[in-house]
Amino acid sequence: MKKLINDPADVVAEALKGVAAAHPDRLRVDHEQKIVYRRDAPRQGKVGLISGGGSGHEPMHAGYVGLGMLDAACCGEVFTSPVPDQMMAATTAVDGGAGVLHIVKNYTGDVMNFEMAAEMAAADSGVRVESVVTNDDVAVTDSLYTAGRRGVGVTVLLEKIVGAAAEEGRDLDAVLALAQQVNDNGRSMGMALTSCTVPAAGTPTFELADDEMELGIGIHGEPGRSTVKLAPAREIAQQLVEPVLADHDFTGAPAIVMLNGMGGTPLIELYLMYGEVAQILRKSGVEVARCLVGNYITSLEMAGCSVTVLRASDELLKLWDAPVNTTGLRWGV
Amino acid sequence: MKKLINDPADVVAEALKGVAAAHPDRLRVDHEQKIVYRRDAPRQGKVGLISGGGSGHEPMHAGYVGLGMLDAACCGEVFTSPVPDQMMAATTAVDGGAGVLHIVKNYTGDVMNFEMAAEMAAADSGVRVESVVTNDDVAVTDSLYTAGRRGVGVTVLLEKIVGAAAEEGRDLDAVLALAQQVNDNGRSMGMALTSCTVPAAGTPTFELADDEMELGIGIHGEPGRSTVKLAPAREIAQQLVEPVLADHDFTGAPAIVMLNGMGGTPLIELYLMYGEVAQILRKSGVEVARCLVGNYITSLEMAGCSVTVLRASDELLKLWDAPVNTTGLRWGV
Amino acid sequence: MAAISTEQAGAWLADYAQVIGENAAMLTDLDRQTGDADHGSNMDRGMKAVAALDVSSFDSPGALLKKAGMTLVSNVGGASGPLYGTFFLRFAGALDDGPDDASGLLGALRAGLEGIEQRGKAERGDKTMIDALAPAVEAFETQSGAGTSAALTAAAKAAARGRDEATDLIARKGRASYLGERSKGKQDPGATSMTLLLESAARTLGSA
Amino acid sequence: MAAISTEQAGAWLADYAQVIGENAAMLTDLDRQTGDADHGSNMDRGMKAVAALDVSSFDSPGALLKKAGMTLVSNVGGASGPLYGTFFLRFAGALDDGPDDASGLLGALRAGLEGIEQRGKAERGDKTMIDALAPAVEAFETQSGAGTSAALTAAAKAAARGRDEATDLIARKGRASYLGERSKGKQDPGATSMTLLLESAARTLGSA
Ligand SMILES: Nc1ncnc2c1ncn2[C@@H]1O[C@H](COP(=O)(O)OP(=O)(O)O)[C@@H](O)[C@H]1O
Ligand SMILES: Nc1ncnc2c1ncn2[C@@H]1O[C@H](COP(=O)(O)OP(=O)(O)O)[C@@H](O)[C@H]1O
Ligand SMILES: [Mg+2]
Ligand SMILES: [Mg+2]
Ligand SMILES: [Mg+2]
Ligand SMILES: [Mg+2]
Repeated sequence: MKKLINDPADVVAEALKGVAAAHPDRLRVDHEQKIVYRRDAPRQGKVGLISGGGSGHEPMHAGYVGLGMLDAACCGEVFTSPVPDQMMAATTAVDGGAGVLHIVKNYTGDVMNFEMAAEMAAADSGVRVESVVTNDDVAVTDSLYTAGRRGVGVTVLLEKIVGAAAEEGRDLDAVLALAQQVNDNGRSMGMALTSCTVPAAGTPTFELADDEMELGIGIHGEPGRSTVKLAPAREIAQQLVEPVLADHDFTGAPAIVMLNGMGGTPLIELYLMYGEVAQILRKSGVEVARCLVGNYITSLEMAGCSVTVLRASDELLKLWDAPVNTTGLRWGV
Repeated sequence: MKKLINDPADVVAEALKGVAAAHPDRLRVDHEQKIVYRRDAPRQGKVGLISGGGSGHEPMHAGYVGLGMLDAACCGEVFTSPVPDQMMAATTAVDGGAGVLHIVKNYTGDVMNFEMAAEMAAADSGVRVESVVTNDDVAVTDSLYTAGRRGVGVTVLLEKIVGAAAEEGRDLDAVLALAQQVNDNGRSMGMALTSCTVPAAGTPTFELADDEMELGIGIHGEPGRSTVKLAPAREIAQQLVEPVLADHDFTGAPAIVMLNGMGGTPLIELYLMYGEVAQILRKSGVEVARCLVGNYITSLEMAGCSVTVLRASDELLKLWDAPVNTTGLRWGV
Repeated sequence: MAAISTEQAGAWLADYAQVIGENAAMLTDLDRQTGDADHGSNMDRGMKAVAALDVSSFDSPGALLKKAGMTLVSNVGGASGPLYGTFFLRFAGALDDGPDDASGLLGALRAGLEGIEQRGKAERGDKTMIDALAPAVEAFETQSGAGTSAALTAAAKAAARGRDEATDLIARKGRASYLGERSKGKQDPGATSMTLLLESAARTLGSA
Repeated sequence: MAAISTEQAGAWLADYAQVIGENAAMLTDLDRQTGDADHGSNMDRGMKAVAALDVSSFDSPGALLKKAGMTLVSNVGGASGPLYGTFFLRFAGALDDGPDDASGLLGALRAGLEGIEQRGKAERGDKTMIDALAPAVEAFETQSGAGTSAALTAAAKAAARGRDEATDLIARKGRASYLGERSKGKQDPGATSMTLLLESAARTLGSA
């Protein structure tokens, strides 16, 4: 295992030291609880937005804390959901009197830990908490006999859009409804060329031959739906976009598209892939109104990518374009 | 070789298709010549800024084209400097009557190709061209018996700062002098945990054992000064920062620091490294006024990082903070 | 008086913490094959925190085990944190409220199982830790007439059997469920750590 | 009339393009060891473009070789683009202006060498393509009394010797210079492609 780390047990804590050192102007870090706060949280009257999850997906979520996006991110160990104490503390800290929305990715661990936190918050602090669970991963086709679709790329788009709505002063019900709308209208599919190595484990999570790739992965280095033959970018784009388009109607509305890298794939390849994806979308009658190309929701150093498509609307585009000032996404300010 | 590509010969051309598809609002791409232009170039009365180099260093340079930074980037093949025809065409296209500055990284190929372009531009078009050659890499200690120090991280900071000055309307002499000042006051040092694979070559450029790392690398996947034992992040930070601080006085002035990833190292490790670097700088009396942590000047999928420190001033910080709207750096707009 | 003493509960936790430490790499490796390679480090982080509790400061086994459950919830994260945490919280409540014989322990085990089922919404056959715990509770019940020691030994054996039988199943809950058919033939990490818990109980609570 | 015909110049370029195609992987592999793994693909891209020129449309060997030089400059990039480009540009100028015997070819070769030296600011012993070309020009001069064919054969042999002798040197120019001591013992890619160029000349320009 070759990583820029000290002790594998300290990776998250030490990375947060770096985050605090790099962004004192925008962020405040609770090192004890491993929570990254927007410097000026809580904002009176604004719905508080918190998210969190295992670490190793950077810039998500800590990179999305700031004006126009999250108020706090709870950082778990690598690929391990945070604990309810963190969500409790963050909930209390960011509540500005308008309640708090928990943005949860649909993984058993995340859902259970956030659930416990919401139960405890309701009992202890009296803060009104609502939750949205993202589940946009079309690779999971069977949701009856599985833990259900995973929350992946749409989480990023949702945090941006819902963040803008909260910043605008919308109330918790409106923010929750919007979050649901975004989740319902977004789909993703991912693939990996290589596995990744969890620092504490020390060896790659799965093995792939030189001529194989993994299709339908999540974001935890877990193996995907199937191991298939390595293919040219053009075919990979097809294999990612087709199941996305088959699962939801993206025509007749502007779309927001994200071509996301899994952490170890260089930008030149991501742009090449975006070119292929854009061409397929064009041919399929999907009108791309906004796009992101880069590493936004990753699996440590995994090589690979995912495609997310969100059926938007003029309102969603307006919220998308609203100012955002986080370390991972920034514009308009 | 596992990459998200089609034919290795088409990587740059196809990546540029993706760039064009992703950013039609901000960029214009000449696919024939492989030049990425700022959408609204040429700007009358503004000094034109062009840079370029081999591809594989993304977001550099195409990711730095836009308001407040470059007017054009000439994209060579992977790790191969662009050809004079490209710089000629870009020079003519971005000249707004105030002359053009070529920002060149000190590599034999880049220097010679840009030199030929400047000679041709002077002869053919009458556009006044000046050049700055960046050479901030302290890993190259001997400049008499080598091709001289390589241009690495400072190039990014220079493009931002000089871009702001050009945007402000400063004339070519002033912009050139500023570029020299930035180059003279910046130093970098890099390391690699893994090599990278040039698509057309198909195999990794160098080999490293599991317990080795390469110290003093450039940005072309070329082996560095020495192969040394793999070390914890804390020691690596020391090995990078010490030669930088030994080469220039960074005390008594605000510093701009970049902790740059080589392309294959995830953000969590880069932040961890930044934490270590920040601590050493603090102990050494260097006051960090601004910083960047992320992938800014890369070597394809190489794992590793580099540290760049620039001795700034209030004026440089003001230019640093000025609005920039590129796909790789954006703030204030 | 509960079915076990505070000291016994303390011995159980200490023993389990040690066993988890010894088996962390193995558990993580199982999780590497069907999950995300963290089950061993998750459990180890949690049980190390539990092992640091001062047993002498608790005045009932339930109080100690409740604190252990809360400690797991607060330190583990992932799926196993809420699940093992809930197990101990419910176990603790039932234990202090229950009779001081084997049936008290049975009630506690059953409460723990129900807690996991409610929290995780999984059932037997989904290829989770339940596939070790549920048969263990049944076996304990069947053998509880023969005394706590015999019942716990039977429970541990049943857990191991359940864990092994689950290996052939297709996972329907948790991260392994994303693998579908590919999860078949892989041993479930949670069923494995649960078996270790029952084996540890058999070693430490047997004289109850 | 120049020292060689336009057809001969065309044959030289065609032969070199083919040889480069055959040796591109080898050249890139050498560059992998001391540089950035692109010398073979650089030269191949350039010579493929050169091979596409219509020889019959040029009315002097110098015109053809000048266009070849410009084509290399416009298509290769890196260090080798300007260097080989300059070589052919200068070679072409001297050839058309020079006498029609071996001394005309010598003058062209020397002009090419000087062009590379000026453009790259390197000298013999820096472990570059110059270490193959400079001894080749010398050998050609020594043998030029024996006729073009013998002189070219001697030049090609001297180039190969120079290339091999340079292997033991420490690079002082180009990318390999960053390796310092570590460049010792590695064969220089540019000296290798330059040797191929002179061997190709011996094959195709010999009857001049
Ligand atoms: N819904 C569930 N109900 C019961 N047990 C579950 C459930 N989901 C997962 N598990 C158990 O949790 C184990 C994985 O735990 P762990 O690896 O620590 O968490 P995570 O999956 O979040 O990384 C699985 O092996 C399985 O036994
Ligand atoms: N300054 C120089 N003068 C002469 N030849 C040089 C010089 N620098 C490099 N070379 C030659 O160029 C070769 C490398 O060419 P190439 O790999 O195509 O370019 P790059 O180094 O830009 O990737 C070297 O092997 C060497 O022979
Ligand atoms: Mg996990
Ligand atoms: Mg090169
Ligand atoms: Mg796990
Ligand atoms: Mg090269």
